[in-house]
Amino acid sequence: MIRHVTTLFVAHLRDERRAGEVMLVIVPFGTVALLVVPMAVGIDTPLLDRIGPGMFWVVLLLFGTIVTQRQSASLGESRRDMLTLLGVDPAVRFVAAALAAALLLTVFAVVIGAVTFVLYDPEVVDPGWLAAIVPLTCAGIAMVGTIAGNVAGGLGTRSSLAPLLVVPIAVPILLAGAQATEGLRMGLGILRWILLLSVVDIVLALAGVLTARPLEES
Amino acid sequence: MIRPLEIAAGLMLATALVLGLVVPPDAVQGDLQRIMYVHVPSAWLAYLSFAATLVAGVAYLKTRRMRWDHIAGASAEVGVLFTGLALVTGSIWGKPVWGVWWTWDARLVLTAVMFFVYLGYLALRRSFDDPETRARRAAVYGIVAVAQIPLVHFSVVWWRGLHQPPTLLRPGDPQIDGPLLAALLAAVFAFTVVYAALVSRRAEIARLEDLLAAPSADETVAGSGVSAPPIVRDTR
Amino acid sequence: MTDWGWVGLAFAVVYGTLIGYVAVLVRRTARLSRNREGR
Amino acid sequence: MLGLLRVMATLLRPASGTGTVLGARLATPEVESIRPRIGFVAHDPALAPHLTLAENLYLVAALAGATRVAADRALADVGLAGAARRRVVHCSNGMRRRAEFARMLLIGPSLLLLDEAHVGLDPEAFRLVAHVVAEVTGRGGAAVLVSHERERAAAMIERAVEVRDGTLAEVAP
Repeated sequence: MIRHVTTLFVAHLRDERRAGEVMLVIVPFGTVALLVVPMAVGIDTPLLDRIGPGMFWVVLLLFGTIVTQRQSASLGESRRDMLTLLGVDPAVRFVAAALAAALLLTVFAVVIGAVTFVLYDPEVVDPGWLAAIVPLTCAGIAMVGTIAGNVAGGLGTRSSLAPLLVVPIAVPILLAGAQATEGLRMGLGILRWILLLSVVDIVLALAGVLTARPLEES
Repeated sequence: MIRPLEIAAGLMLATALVLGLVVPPDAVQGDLQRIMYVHVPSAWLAYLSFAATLVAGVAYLKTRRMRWDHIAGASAEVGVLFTGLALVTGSIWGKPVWGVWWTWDARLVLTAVMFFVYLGYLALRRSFDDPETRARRAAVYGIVAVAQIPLVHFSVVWWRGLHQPPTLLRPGDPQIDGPLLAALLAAVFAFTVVYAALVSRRAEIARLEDLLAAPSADETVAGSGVSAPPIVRDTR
Repeated sequence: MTDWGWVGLAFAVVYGTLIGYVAVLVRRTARLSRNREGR
Repeated sequence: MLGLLRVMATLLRPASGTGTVLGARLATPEVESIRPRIGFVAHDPALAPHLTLAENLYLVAALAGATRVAADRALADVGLAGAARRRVVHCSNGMRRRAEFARMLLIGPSLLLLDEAHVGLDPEAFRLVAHVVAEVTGRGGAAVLVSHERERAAAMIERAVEVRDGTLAEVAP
């Protein structure tokens, strides 16, 4: 079972490295988003410093959802049938896909994090905590995105429907990430946001695994 | 043919309407408080209809009877209607009292998030033409979405805190009593019966639409759902 | 706008929408049952 | 005809009625034990577009518990040894169809289901279909071939069944 997960996980990553959709399309797109915001809100540096982290989290959620809907994540029907006949449990497919998405999202987050730092010059926040918060939020977005991708699987409108399915229920993830960084800046306690993030990730992992089989039956 | 449930719903709605207009105004907020008689029931139904969609979704996955899927879909559609009304009446209440159409009150934010979860759920349902697939996928998303609602609630409440005056959205609040409380409870009850009538009628429509869309027994379509063909020996 | 104005607006929106939705459901039921006989 | 094949492949739950495949009753958990013994080649090939033919076969080998050497041999058997390093997205339809046959040789199913497998194949590739079918039946397995061109497949058929408006009628092969 674990072997199946790692095999599929590696296949997802190699598929993505070859396709290059995340690094060559979605990351630049996220960067552009961060670039155009000051054009809209003005380049008054104290303001940018204030809203920098917030923009980071919004771009991470909205464009992170697109990462989970990337082409190499959507196995066609025939490949899903092949995996089913090879005895690969649907839950294994979910875990492999979610892990791949989480890793790609973390890479995405690091890049746009750097871009945010350069463009908005926000106050430096304790990287130790960030190293915990960012992966947890990326895992959450990855799981919601993977579930939404499976729910909307096989639909032409998948790339527009999935984000609508993801963002509203990902509010706790966005709030936890954003409020935790805000708490770090103001020196407030952020343990409850880390706790909330962990609970959200556990609930989503369970939901993903438990709903994998019903989703797969046709 | 109008069903008894619908007649009851109509009468109760009328009574709630009249009560809402004739009961004495609130000591503190004056007549504005009457908006509660439409806002609170709508907000209550936003939650109830989502719970019903969840239960019906789970029931469908267990029993595979389309009846449950029709109820889940109907409850979501009626639910999104009331959630929208809750938001609109929330704004209409907010404008005179706080001078703004939208306040970041935790409960209003939560209602708004649920509104968009509903819209996602309904958009998902409309995307499938095969009833079986639609039912299964919608049930799964319904469960995942509702599993998130408590987490959304906590995150929003921790973020905004519940420092709003309790009378804004809390039904049956101790500060209002006597006829005002009666009017509010009547409205909540009437709206719930209206909800039940609307859902049963809308579920019926969904059933008819599925029957209309499904190929009837003799029209077999090669390559799609295949009815069990009898093996006939025919040596030519 | 007076208090009664706001109340009136809220009631009109809610009850108006409900009645409108009932009308939609009645029309759809009628159209559906007509189609079913016609098949 | 894909619907019936997918039911036989235990991938589509029959709307009504029952049946058994390789001894397992349809629409019951029993099917999960026999699924690895089923080989199913559908219309569009089950290949990851950006991976190479070899990488696709290695993935199947890893999941099916076979070795990479076996995967290379299967590719060679279908004449794709030279193109093993080429990405699927750069392969012709004929080559992708051959890769599917290589997959069948690799997993060695007891039940082989081919949906229009030989449509648009050049004669030389058509011989491959016969080769794969023979390989399966040689091991005592069964192969079900769905096709509109009965004559071309006549050579390798023992029994033939025709679908006429929803009814299966056995006809002389």
